[in-house]
Amino acid sequence: MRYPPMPGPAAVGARAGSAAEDSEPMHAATRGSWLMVLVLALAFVLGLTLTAPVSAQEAEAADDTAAQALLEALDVSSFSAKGEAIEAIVRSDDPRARDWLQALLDGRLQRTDDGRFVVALDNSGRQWPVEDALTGEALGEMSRRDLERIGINNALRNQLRSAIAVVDLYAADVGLRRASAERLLGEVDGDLAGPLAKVIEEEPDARVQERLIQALAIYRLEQGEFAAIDDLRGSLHPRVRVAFNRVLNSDDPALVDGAREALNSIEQMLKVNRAVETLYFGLSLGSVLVLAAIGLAITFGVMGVINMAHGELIMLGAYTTWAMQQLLPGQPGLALILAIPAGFLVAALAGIAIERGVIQFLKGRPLETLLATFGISLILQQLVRTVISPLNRTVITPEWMSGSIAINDALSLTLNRMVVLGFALVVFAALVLIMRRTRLGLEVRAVTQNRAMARSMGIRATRVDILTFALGSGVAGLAGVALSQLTNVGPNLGQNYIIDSFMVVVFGGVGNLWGTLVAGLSLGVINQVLEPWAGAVMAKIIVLVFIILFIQKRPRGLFPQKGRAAEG
Amino acid sequence: MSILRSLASRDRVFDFLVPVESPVDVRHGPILYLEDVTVSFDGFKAINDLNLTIDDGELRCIIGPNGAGKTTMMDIITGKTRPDSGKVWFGSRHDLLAMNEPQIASLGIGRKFQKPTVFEALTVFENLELAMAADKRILPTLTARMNGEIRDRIDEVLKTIGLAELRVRQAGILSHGQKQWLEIGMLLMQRPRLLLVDEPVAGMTEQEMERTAELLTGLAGKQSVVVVEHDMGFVRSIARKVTVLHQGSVLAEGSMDQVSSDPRVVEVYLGAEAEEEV
Amino acid sequence: MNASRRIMPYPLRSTAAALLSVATLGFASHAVAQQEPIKVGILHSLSGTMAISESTLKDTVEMLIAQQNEQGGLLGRQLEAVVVDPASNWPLFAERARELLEQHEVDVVFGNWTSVSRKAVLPVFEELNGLLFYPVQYEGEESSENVFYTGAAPNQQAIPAVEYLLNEVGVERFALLGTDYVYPRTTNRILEAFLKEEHGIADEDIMINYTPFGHSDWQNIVAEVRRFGSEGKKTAVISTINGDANVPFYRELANQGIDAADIPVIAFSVGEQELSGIDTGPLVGHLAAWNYFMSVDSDANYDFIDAWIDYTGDEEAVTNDPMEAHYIGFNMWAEAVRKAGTTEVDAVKDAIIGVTVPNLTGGYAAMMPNHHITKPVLIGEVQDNGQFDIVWQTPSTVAGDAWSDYLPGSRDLISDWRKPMECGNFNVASGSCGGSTAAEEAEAALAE
Amino acid sequence: MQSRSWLMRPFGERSTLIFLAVLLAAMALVTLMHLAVPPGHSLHVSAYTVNLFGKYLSYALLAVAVDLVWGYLGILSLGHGAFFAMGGYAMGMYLMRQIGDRGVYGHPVLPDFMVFLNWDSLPWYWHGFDMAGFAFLMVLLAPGALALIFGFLAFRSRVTGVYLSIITQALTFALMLAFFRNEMGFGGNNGLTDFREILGFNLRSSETRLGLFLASGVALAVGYLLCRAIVTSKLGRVCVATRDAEARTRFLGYRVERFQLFVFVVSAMLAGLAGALYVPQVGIINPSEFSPLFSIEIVLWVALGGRATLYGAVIGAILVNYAKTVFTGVMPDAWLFALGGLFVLVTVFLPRGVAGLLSLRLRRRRDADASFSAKEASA
Repeated sequence: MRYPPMPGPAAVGARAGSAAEDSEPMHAATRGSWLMVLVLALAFVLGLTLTAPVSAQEAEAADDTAAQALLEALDVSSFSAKGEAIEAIVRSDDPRARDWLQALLDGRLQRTDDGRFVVALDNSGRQWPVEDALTGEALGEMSRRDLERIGINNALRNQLRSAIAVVDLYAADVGLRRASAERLLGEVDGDLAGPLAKVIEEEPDARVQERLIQALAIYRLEQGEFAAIDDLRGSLHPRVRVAFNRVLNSDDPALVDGAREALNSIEQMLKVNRAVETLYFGLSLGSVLVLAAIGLAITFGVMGVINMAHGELIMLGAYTTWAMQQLLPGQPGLALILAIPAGFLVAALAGIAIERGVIQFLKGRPLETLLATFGISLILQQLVRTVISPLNRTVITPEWMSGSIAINDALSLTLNRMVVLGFALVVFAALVLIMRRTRLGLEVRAVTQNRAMARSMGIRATRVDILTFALGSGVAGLAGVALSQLTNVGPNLGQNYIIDSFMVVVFGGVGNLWGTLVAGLSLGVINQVLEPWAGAVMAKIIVLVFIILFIQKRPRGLFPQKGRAAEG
Repeated sequence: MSILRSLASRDRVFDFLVPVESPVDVRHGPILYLEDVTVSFDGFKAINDLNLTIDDGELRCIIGPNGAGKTTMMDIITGKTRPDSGKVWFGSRHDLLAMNEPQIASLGIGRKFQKPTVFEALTVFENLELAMAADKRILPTLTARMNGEIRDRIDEVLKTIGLAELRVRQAGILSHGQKQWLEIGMLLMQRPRLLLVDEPVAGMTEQEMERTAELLTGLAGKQSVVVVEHDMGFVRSIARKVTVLHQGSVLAEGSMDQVSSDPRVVEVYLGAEAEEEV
Repeated sequence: MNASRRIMPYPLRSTAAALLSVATLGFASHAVAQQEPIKVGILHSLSGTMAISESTLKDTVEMLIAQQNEQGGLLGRQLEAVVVDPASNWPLFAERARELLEQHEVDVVFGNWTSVSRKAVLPVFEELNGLLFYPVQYEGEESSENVFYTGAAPNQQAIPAVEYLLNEVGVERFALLGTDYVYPRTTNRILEAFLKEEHGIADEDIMINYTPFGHSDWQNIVAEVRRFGSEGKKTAVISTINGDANVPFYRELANQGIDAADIPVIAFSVGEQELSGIDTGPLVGHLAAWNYFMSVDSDANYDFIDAWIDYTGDEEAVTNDPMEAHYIGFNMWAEAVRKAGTTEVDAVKDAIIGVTVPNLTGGYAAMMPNHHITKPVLIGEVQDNGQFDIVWQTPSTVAGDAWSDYLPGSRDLISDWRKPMECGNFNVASGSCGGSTAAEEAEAALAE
Repeated sequence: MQSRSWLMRPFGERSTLIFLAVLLAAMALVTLMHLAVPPGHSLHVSAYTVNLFGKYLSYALLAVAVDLVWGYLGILSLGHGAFFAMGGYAMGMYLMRQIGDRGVYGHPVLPDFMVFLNWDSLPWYWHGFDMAGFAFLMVLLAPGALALIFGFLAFRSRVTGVYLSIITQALTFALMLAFFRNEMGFGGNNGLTDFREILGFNLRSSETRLGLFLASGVALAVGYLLCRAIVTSKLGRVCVATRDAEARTRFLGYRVERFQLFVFVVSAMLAGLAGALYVPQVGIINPSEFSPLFSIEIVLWVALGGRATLYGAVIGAILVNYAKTVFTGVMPDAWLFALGGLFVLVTVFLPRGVAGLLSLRLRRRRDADASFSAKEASA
């Protein structure tokens, strides 16, 4: 623990003083000192990689007590001391250095009670598989209670990342080299510039090379070298922009003009990016709306049932995802995939229960169904609160859904939302197919057109009702599965979407799936376009008012059902 | 923006700005006049440049197979449906296409629906009271009082439609035939210049039919009556002039004998029945 | 439910009394007085949206009462919890408060979480002269004779946290994100003034943004923050985002690749309990400022945690800052009652000022004349196990300031409930009790 | 369907007379037991309880307003909470201005929240609310105006049934979001609170609270009579006609949309009045009164009590809120179950509500009325 129980002010004051020193290494200014050290170390590591086999054994034989000492130095409370310890590790020519740094960075470097250092291979759960930090031999599982983590703070994280980056410049794996090149952008200083030039020449991978050239160019630009501008022109990376901005107040007019001209072109490209980004945000918000509303478009649009419990069906889907992840600990991805059918099933069953239990008694009394289903929604909410918990549940985002895809240095699209967007479109397509191509779809349309007639043609209307409602509810469940990746999984999840869903359906035109799609996406985009200048709340209000007015103009929405049936 | 426009046309907001309805002008002939009216739903032409003229005081029967556009025609006349093209004039002064249902109704065009629609939650008496021609703006309606004269008119109609002793019953519990009658009664209360009657005798017994026939023929002369009916027997019993609609336009027009001898009519419509009757 | 008693709500009786006076006699018991237990009112939402946060506080107070009773109660009398449920409905809070004070005649009330609920009950406590201990960090700008604020005032959380960012992390740009209600509004205005006046931060280096409760679509705002932070100056986000909105917010941060090391987020309303509902993986390294963390290393804390886990019977049960506030508040009240030798409100109010009790961070908390208490300020970094690693703390405890020095409206105000001043908003400039603006702005107003 | 003036008509109905009798008796009884019976006695009604009843009565008035549009016009408004809240805010603004310089900052004009949000002067729409007359007028006009604009648009474009319900919900939701914004100048989430006095009476004295209770009772009586007068008039019958067969009513020459608008606005004003009585009794108004959930709950009161009877609405409002007080006291977790269950059971098994349980007697009475009017008719 950092601090013993709090004594009088004086003592703490002293400690606060040391706290001030803790922050030393995090100031970029002081990076140089240890980067220089790095470079020396690198030369060695490089040497190692040249004569791998031999030196490997040497490394094996390397004195573990020294290594132990290096790690011991990490096990102190003061962050500045840790910073120095990290430098020491870098300085040491120990080939295991990188692994240690990485483990430290991931918080997997642990200390056992008997003073040995181990690396936890997986630090989720209570029992962790560990291996010895020095010998690398597997030590089986250890209880997390017997291990003490070597804690770090943000400053050290930065230091570690840079350190690892420099090491990785010489890594065999191109992926690592790319990562390190990204990292070094804007981090290059005098000590690194020299060796970097050499590395660039030898670098086989074009992308890494380009990055490193830019990284170096930024440094050269800061040194007031005009040629550097050409190496940086067209790059959208924020650090490049920062570098140019810094140059703007240099005293070399030529340089300033060059920088300004370069900046202008960058700004131009950024504008475009900004627009694309907003559009993407809009579409992804829209896709959420569509997902939430599409089930309603079926139950409300096709069956004319006002299902106020729709939101809670969504909630059920989300909770199913959570339950799945509980069942399959450590495999959030798989759990998520399985949650898709499961969520559909759970919600669909709940839907059937609702239809059989309540709605069938309220045929032709839409307003009453509204009230009854609202009651159901209250019950479902409270049920979740009492049975599971009033607290939000943790739903983990699997690796392949977190992070984002970089289109260019300034524009990157978040993965989870992209997946949701795709998912929404797939669900939509599936529904359209069901309605257009399947027997069920045909019967559904028949029943909605003219119940009596459909009956007389031998369609079992009740069965169709059940199936339709189950379908709509199931889709709500799917929406829940998707939403669990974007927002809270809690008892109030449904409430936050029910009104929006109704808005989308009504706006799009009841009984028209395409209407729902267009309405959802367009509302999403409108909202996101408004948000930057109107603010989140106003944007929402404006959209609502817009819909209210729109309904006055076209009571039947964007794509109304035409014809005699719809008259009067 | 529609709201602005509607706000601009203030007469829709304030009653006192509504121009005083002038009486129907029938000096030059017809009371109802449809010209080249066309309306289509999703491409299907329900009415196909229909031309129709009803003279003042005339009793006209309109027949035609299902989907001939009879009901749609009524919808157009009463302002429920807007045609895609064509003219609809009431007398020579009022362009019906420029008006909404209440305005048209207050001009004196009454309509009886195919499916009898009465106010089931209200009593027979109240149904008639609401139908009665009166100042139908808000405040007059709110402060309206009952007086002898009104009662007499309602009683009179109650007698005519033979529901006098059911006056305090809720309309909802009336038999189908009684509802038909009540609806006709409501028409009478409106004192309309033109009655549009859609299948008045559906679900009526023989005697009820006869009385309906008497009633309608009795009305003719004072008021103009347009009857849409399937029941050929009934039509024969009342009809002077018959119009046959087919696929949204007039197929034939004339006396019952004329039209029933018209080969085209026989083919599209009467054919089947003629054989039955033989 | 050990010491606590779920009482039949009074209206049941009195309606009965009013409408069918016969049936009521059975209920008359409450009037009968013998050696009655000391009644401790608990006014926390047990249902509705706030139940998430407040129900644990109810349990905390019940636990403290149970412990007190094991030690023989107070003044030889047992303590008895009177629990009512305001159901997260603000008007209902006022109603319930009145019920507690008027019908159940409780001697003290522990309760409320949201500012609005506190504002709703304030008039009731002042009218009926009750005692309220309010355990949540709040926006300040208030000092009532009948309320004791055991949570942090802005100068006990926000200001030190920002100083940490400035001095320790070297932050030069600040994005102030908050949910649109009074606490974030006031806090951010204080911070804005503080940053500009004390540290000469320029306007363009401060970004302020408000979002509605439960806001779930953070794409635009996070993107804005990303741009705001990519201007070359070290940037930090100061988050007063409330409850449910946090999960999607942190998710979006992580997905848009904003890392604690690049743009740290320091939160004032995210504690252990909130984290228990979040996948903390992406949050590691982000900060929170509180006066207590479950990870605090002190015997008092360990005892408290053990007691709490025993009481709830849940191995995973977490403790948080407002719980500590109740712990302190309860002990202060008990101490004051002993000092005064009675539970009589006015006596306790006088006795409690200056009372000092141990807090859970190994130090001591003292009740100040302005009804606020002294607290240490801790900065913690989120760990992937949902706990906080304490990375910094104020050298000594900080006394709560009811009236911020950084708001024009309250600069000249002080609060001192000791005799002779006995004023919650004494204006040192005009030397009169009754608000900052009374004197000078009167003319201005009349001039309008 | 009598020949006397429409305003007098309700006094000819037995149900109305019974209702008034019960209401007045209850008011008198409570007053008596509050003042005459000494505290501590089992029959004493405390200020707290009086206050509670006052709240119920204002809710009852709100329910009557909703029943007027839902029961007789067939318009299921899910946004009546908005009108209620607007009336409440109008009253709240008046009460805020009454605080004067007794706020914590002692500013003679600006309410506290404006001072610490650094507003230098009063927003224009706050002017005039220091005058009781103007404020009380606003209590009616503000909701009335909103209803007029909204209703005008909705009815003339014939938005009906479910669509109308949904956009009324959107309306109140939008207003809730708007009032949460502090820029709006209505105190944001904290709303308006810390009221001191009304018309010079100290709001923190039990006498004033009794006064407010009685005022609510009177308002309920008057509101009930007004609604009764409307529904028993010919206009009332036009409303029922519209509810059951809108198209038919049009063909009879009635401008249906105007009748709908008229009744809708009247109802909104009553709701506003209810809100204005509610606020001083609970001592706070904040945007949560705009929440769609509250609006739907109101509808439940009416459904439970029985649609299209008016007195059913009153019964429903008092029953549900009383149950709420009890439940949230004894078993908080069960409350939402109970409420939700009520929604389902009432709509499925009790479509005509509590009033429907007395249906037999009801029908007899209706026939009685009818034959009565018939007698008149034939007379």
